[in-house]
Amino acid sequence: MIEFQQVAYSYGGGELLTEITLRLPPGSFHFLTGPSGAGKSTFLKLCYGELHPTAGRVTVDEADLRKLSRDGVALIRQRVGVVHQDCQFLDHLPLAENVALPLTVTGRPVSESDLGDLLAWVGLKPLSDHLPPQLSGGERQRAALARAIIMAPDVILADEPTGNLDWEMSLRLLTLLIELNKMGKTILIATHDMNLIRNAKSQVAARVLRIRDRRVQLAGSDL
Amino acid sequence: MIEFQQVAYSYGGGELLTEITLRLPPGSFHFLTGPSGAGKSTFLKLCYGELHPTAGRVTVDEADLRKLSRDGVALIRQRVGVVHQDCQFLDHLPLAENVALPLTVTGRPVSESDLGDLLAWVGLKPLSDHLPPQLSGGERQRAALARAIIMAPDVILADEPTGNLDWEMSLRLLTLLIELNKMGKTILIATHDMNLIRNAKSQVAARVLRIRDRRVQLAGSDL
Amino acid sequence: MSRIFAFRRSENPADRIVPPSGFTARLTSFTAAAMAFLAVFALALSLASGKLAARWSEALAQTATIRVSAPAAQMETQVAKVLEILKQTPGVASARALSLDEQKKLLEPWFGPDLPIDALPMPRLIDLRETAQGFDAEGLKNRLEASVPGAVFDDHSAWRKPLVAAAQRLRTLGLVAILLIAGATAAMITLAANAALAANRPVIRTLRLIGARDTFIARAFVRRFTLRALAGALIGTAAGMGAVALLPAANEAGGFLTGLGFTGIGWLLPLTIPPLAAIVAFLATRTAAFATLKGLT
Amino acid sequence: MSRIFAFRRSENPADRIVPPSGFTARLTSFTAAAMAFLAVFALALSLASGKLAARWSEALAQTATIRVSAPAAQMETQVAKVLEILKQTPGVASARALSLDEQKKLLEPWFGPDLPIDALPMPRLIDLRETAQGFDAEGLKNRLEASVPGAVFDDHSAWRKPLVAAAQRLRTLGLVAILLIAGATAAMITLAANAALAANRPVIRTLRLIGARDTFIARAFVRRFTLRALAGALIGTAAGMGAVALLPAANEAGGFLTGLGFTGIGWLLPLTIPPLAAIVAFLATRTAAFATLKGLT
Ligand SMILES: Nc1ncnc2c1ncn2[C@@H]1O[C@H](COP(=O)(O)OP(=O)(O)OP(=O)(O)O)[C@@H](O)[C@H]1O
Ligand SMILES: Nc1ncnc2c1ncn2[C@@H]1O[C@H](COP(=O)(O)OP(=O)(O)OP(=O)(O)O)[C@@H](O)[C@H]1O
Ligand SMILES: [Mg+2]
Ligand SMILES: [Mg+2]
Repeated sequence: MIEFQQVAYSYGGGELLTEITLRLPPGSFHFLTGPSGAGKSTFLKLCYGELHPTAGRVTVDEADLRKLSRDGVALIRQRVGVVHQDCQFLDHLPLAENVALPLTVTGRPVSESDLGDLLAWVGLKPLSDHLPPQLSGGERQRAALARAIIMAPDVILADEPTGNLDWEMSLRLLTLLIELNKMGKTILIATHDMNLIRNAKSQVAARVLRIRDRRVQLAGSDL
Repeated sequence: MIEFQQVAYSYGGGELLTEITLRLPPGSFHFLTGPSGAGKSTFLKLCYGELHPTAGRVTVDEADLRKLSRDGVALIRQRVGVVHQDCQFLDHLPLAENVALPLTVTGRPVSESDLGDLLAWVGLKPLSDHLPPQLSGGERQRAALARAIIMAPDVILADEPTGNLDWEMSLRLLTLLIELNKMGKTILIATHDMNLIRNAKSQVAARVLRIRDRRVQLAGSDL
Repeated sequence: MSRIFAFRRSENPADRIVPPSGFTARLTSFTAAAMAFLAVFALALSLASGKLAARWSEALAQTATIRVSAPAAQMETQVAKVLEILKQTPGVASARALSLDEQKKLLEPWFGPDLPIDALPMPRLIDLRETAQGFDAEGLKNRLEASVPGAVFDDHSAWRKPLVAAAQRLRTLGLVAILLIAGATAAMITLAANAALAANRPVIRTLRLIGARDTFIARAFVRRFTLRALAGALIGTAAGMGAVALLPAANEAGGFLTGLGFTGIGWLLPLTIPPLAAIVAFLATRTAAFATLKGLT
Repeated sequence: MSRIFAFRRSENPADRIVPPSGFTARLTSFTAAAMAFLAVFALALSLASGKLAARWSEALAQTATIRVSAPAAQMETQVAKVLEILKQTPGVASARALSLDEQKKLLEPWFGPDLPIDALPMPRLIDLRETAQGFDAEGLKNRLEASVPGAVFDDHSAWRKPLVAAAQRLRTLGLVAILLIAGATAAMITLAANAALAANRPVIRTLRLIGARDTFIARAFVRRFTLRALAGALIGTAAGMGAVALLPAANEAGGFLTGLGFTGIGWLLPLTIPPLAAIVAFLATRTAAFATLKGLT
C-alpha cells in the first residue's frame, strides 16, 4: 500500500528522519510512537504527500507521490483518510457538513443515515448543528476522525487521535478503527498512549513503529 | 484564591455546569477530570473570566470577576497563568518572544537567563528561533506551559497540557508544576491522563475534581 | 439538521465552502461598489467634458478677417487678389468677401440701422476659415503686405486659440480621469480579492488536505468573489447613476456647457462598469486562488 | 537568538506584536496610496476648474451696451438721462458713456483708422456693468423706451451668461469630484483598516488572554496602521504629484485655461492628503480595535 524507499527528510536544518525503508501492507495495523518532536507528524505527512522526502521516494500503490500531478495527489487523498494533529475545519459550516465535506468536495452523495450512524458512534450526533468553534477539544478530535473515515478510505492515518479524549472514548474510537481494519483497511496511528497500544495489541495484530535516532524501526516486544 | 459560589453555566442550550460551590485555596494542587465534552475547559474559562457564569459568582482573591473592569480582568490574568487546550501564539514571533510575551505586554524586563532556563527545562531551548507554525504538537504544548509560568503567576491553570506529550516529557512537566506548587503556587490541571494523576498523588497532596452529572465534585480514593 | 438539508437542496454545494460573511467578504463587494460609484462619476465627467470640447470647437471655428481698403475703382481687383492669395495659402479652408448688406448688419449695433453706408469710404471685409491645422499667420501677413498693401489681416486667434486649447485639454482631462479611476478600480478590486483570499487560506488548505481538486476549490472561490464584485459594482453603479441623475440638470444653462449627466444612449455607458468589475474580480481571484493552491502540496 | 536581541533593542516592543506583512498589511498601505493618488488628481482638477471659473467670470464680466441715437444738440441730455435711469436701476454696478475716441477705436477693424467720424451721425455708446445679481433687462428696456426713445438696449447676456454658468458649473464639478474622492478615500481606508484588524483577531484574542490591557493592544495596532496609512498616502501623494507635474504644462495655451497642475503655493495643498489619510486610519483603527476588544472577555 504505502512504501518508503530510503527516505530522508529535513526541514532545512539537520536531517530529522533518515534511511527509512518500510512497507505498510494493505490491511495492516501500525502504531507510530516516539518522543515529542521526533518526527511522527512529519512521517505521516510524507505518507499522504503534504511533504515530499528530501531523499528517497514514497509510493502509494506503486505511484510515486512526488511524480503525481496535483489532481493525482488529490485522488490519493480521497483514498487516504487523515486525522491531523491540529484538526482544522471550515468554521462556518456545522459539524455534520464538515464531517461530510470529503464527500461534498468530490461530488458524491451524502447518505443521511450513514452520516448519522457515524456521528452517533463518535458521540457527536447531538452536536450535528454546532459550528466547529463551539466544540470541545475532544469533540474536535472525534469529528476529525469521523471526517477521515466517511469516504471509507483504503488507508487511515491518525495523528494523536486520542490526545484529548478520556479512556472510554479512546477505546470506543480504537474499536471503530479495529473494525475498519478487519474490513481490510490499512491503519496507522501516531500516539503516545502506551495503554492504547497495549489494548489494541490484545485485539488485533498491531505492530509498533518507533522513531529513535532519526530512524523508524519496528519495536520489539518491549512494550 | 479562586472561589465558586453556586455557579451554573450554559452555552445557550441546557445547563452544562450547575450548582458549583468550591474553593481552590492558595497553594493547593488540583486535577480536573471528566469525559470529553463534560465542561472541563468551560470550568477553567470561568476561573479566569473568559466566560462569566450564567448564575452564581466566581471570585478571585475576593474580587468578583464579573464586576471587575476590563483592566481589572487583565490584571487578574497577569496573576493567573493559563495553558489553553488549543494553544494560540503570535505566528510571526519566534518561540522565545512568544514565551516572553506576557512580560512584554506588561512592560516588564525579560531576563535572558531565566527565559533560557525555562526553555531548557521544557526542552525547547534549541527551538528558540523557530516560529510557532514550525513546532510539533507537543512542542506547542510545552511552549504554552512555559508562557503560562514565565510571569511567576500565583495560579496556574492548565487545560490538557500533556495531551500530545510522551510519558517522559509529561513527567518532566509534572515535576515542574509540583516544584511550583511547593513554592506556594495554586495549580489546577484538567487532564484525562489517570497515570499522570496517580504519579502526582505520590509526590504531592493533589486532589481530584471530577465533573459528573453537570456537577464538579471532589473524587474519593477510587483512583 | 435543517442546515444540512438546506445544504443538500442548494443548487451548488461548492458555494457553501466559501465563508459567507465577515469583513473580508464585505471587502470585495464594498470596494467594487465604491470604485464603481467613482467610475460612474468619472464617466459622466469624461462625457461632459468631451461634449463641451466638441461644442466649443464648433462654436469657436477658427476664423479670421481681412479688411481691404482701396479706392472704389480698384476695390474689386484688390479683393479678388486677396481671395486668390488665400486660395493658395495652405491651412485656409474657405474665404469669402462679405456683401455690403452683411457689413451693414455688422455695424448696426454701433450706428443703428440708418447708416448711409454707400456714402462712406467703406473697406471690404473678407471672412476666412482655417482648417484644423491652422495656417501660418505671419507668412500670410507678409504676403498680403507685399501684394495688396491696402489689406489688413486681423487674426482673431489671439483670443480664440486658448479657448479651443482649453476645450481640448478638458477632453484630455476627462479621459485621464476615467483612465485613473478605471486603473484604481481594477487595482483595488484585485487587492480586495487577494486580501479576502489570503484570509481564506486556512479554508483552502483544509479543502486541499481532504482531497478536493484545485479546480473545484478555485471555481468555488472565483464564482463567489466574482459574484460579490458584480453585486457590489451593480450597487455602486446604480447609486452613482442615481446621484448623477439627481444633480441639477444642465439644460438651464442654455446648452453651451452640458452639465454632469448622461443623455440618451449615454445612460447605457455606465452599465459596462459592473461587467468590467466582475471580469477584473474573476481574473484577480483566479490568479490568486491558483497562486495560493500552488503554495500548498 | 539574534531576533530576540533585536526585539529587546527595538524602541517600542509593542510594535512587534502586530504581524508585519502579508496581504492584509499591504491592504491598508496600498489603499491609502491608491486613494491618495486619486485625491491628488481630484485636487488638481478642482483647483484647475476653480481657477478656470474665476478667469472666465472675470473675462466675461457681465456687461451690456446702450446705443443712444439723437440729434447732435440733444445728445448730451439724452445720454445724461439714460445714465440717470441706469443709476436708479438695481443691479447695475456702473455705467459710462464712451468717448468719441474710444468709439473710433472700436470701429477701426471695420473702417480702418481714417474714418471721418465727426462727419457721421454717430450714436453714442454707454457701457454698463451688472452686479453679480444682474438686473431686470425687460424692465430696463421698457423704461428706456418710455423716457429716451432713441436709446437701444443691447443685452450681450444671450451669449455670455451660459459661459459664466459653465464656469460656475465647472467649479462645482471640481468640488463634487474632490468631495467624492475624499469620501471614497475615507471609506476605503476605514474598510481596509477594519479588514486588516479582522484578520488580526486571533492575535488580539491571544494578547487579551495572556493579560495585555486594552489600551496596550489598541495602541500597538492603531500606531502601526496609522503609520501604514500615512506611508501609503505619502507614496500615493508623491506619485500623484509627480504625475501631475509630468502632465503637459498649461502655459502654452496662453493662460486662459490653466491645465491640470499646481502652481506656487498650490503645491502645498496635496501635502494635506497624507495627514488626513493618517487621521482617518487612526480613527478607523481605533474604533475597530476597541470594537474587537469589546467582543472579547
Ligand atoms: N461556544 C460554545 N457554544 C456552544 N456550545 C459549546 C461552546 N463551547 C463548548 N460548547 C459545548 O460545551 C460542552 C463542554 O465543552 P468543554 O470544552 O468545556 O468540554 P471539555 O470538558 O473541555 O471537553 P474535552 O475534554 O473534549 O476538551 C461541549 O459539549 C461543547 O460542545
Ligand atoms: N515547518 C517546519 N519547519 C522547521 N521545523 C519543523 C517544521 N515542522 C516541524 N518541525 C520540527 O521538526 C520536528 C518534528 O516535528 P513533528 O511535528 O514531526 O514531531 P512529532 O513527532 O509529531 O511531535 P509531537 O509528538 O510533539 O507532535 C520538531 O522538532 C519540529 O520543531
Ligand atoms: Mg506531531
Ligand atoms: Mg477541553
